[in-house]
Amino acid sequence: MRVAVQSAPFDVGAEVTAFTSGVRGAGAVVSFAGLVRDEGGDLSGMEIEHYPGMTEKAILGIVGQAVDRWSLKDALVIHRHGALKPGEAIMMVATAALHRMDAFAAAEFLMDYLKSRAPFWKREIRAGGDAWVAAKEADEDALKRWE
Amino acid sequence: MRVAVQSAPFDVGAEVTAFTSGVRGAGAVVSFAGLVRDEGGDLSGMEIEHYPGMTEKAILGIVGQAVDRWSLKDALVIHRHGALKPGEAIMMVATAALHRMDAFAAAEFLMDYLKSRAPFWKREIRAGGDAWVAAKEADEDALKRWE
Amino acid sequence: MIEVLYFAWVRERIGLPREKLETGATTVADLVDELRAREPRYAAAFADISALKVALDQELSSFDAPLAGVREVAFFPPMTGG
Amino acid sequence: MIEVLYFAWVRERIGLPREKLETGATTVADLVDELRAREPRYAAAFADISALKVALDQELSSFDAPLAGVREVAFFPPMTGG
Repeated sequence: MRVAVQSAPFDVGAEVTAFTSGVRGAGAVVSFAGLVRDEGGDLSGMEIEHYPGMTEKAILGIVGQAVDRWSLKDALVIHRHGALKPGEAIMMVATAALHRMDAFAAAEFLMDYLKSRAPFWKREIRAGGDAWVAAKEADEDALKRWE
Repeated sequence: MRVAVQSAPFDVGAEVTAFTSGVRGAGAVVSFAGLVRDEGGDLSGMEIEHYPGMTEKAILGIVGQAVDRWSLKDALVIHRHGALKPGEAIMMVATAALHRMDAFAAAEFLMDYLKSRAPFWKREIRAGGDAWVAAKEADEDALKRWE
Repeated sequence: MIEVLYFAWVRERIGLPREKLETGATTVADLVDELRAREPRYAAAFADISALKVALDQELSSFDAPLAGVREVAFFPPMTGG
Repeated sequence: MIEVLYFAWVRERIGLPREKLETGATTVADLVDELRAREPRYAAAFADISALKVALDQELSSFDAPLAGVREVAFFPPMTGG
């Protein structure tokens, strides 16, 4: 189980390979990657602020919950902060379990949590000016399915 | 959109990297990989039979359905046949969409379909003898959520 | 003339992967009855058709489907891919 | 002595990322009232606390939580990670 909060870019596929080869006895590996969209050239980048100290601790806590709830063999979360360019990976999760349903459910749970409960704030850099991304009600609602 | 049915091993992470870098404008990429378990050394390998001719056509049909239903930017399915060793990837799917919910739903839909509707048959090679894997009722039931 | 394919344990019980047949069967079920009557290994393979699936010209179908115009029939157990 | 942190547009409105404060506030809400009274930029940042979240010693909390024993209070808008 690994959580990394970093400003450096990372390669999603290379992380999936390392994660998969490090897991023993899993039958299912799910990965999710969130990418900076370019929105037809309108979006020139993104700045992500976070709360050092709280961030990794908060994510480790939720990863631990996911590992217990779905009997995961392993789990990985990488989340960037700082300046990002269109097409770059913002973050990823990976989960490994005996069966696919558990690996999928745990990955979706981690994503729903990271969207609304991990202390990150995105700012979009646009031709028309910069703006903080507003939280979506749908993301808050998505968390309710795990209660 | 790419479907490959092959006997050659493949690297899940390398495929995720290629898939991700080939997609334009996606915000979410989900991948799933099914691996041969070793079950504590009891399982020494797997043989997968398929129906050449029908296999790729059937999978292409269902990938097309997924692309339409969830407005996917792209989708990928790779499925092996022949002899496989523990730890090797049996198959993978990858989906790319604007939003995470669509990418997750489409990947789960494709997996549910591949489990019960694509013409593959698994045979497990065990110390105690070989045996065809029996279809699971849970896999048939899983398909119903997409109706 | 119709081509009949067998996969997985259906293939093993019958002992061959495919064969060409002349048949007067009008439905899949009729064809299964003809095959069962041929030899015990066919009777064994088709003992319980609720445990089998059938594809006509590489599309999943059903045992009551007509065979008119069909060139390729495949019998196999439920799929276990993924 | 308590350390107060601000993130995202809360930080921008107040104009600084963190500060140390002496406070007699017993709850988060009391602390917000004290801050609002200091200067218009604080009043602007805390105009609508339903648009804000608070963490006490790096754990998400609520505006009616007591401050006794707390060393670090952070105010920020709803998170938008992932």
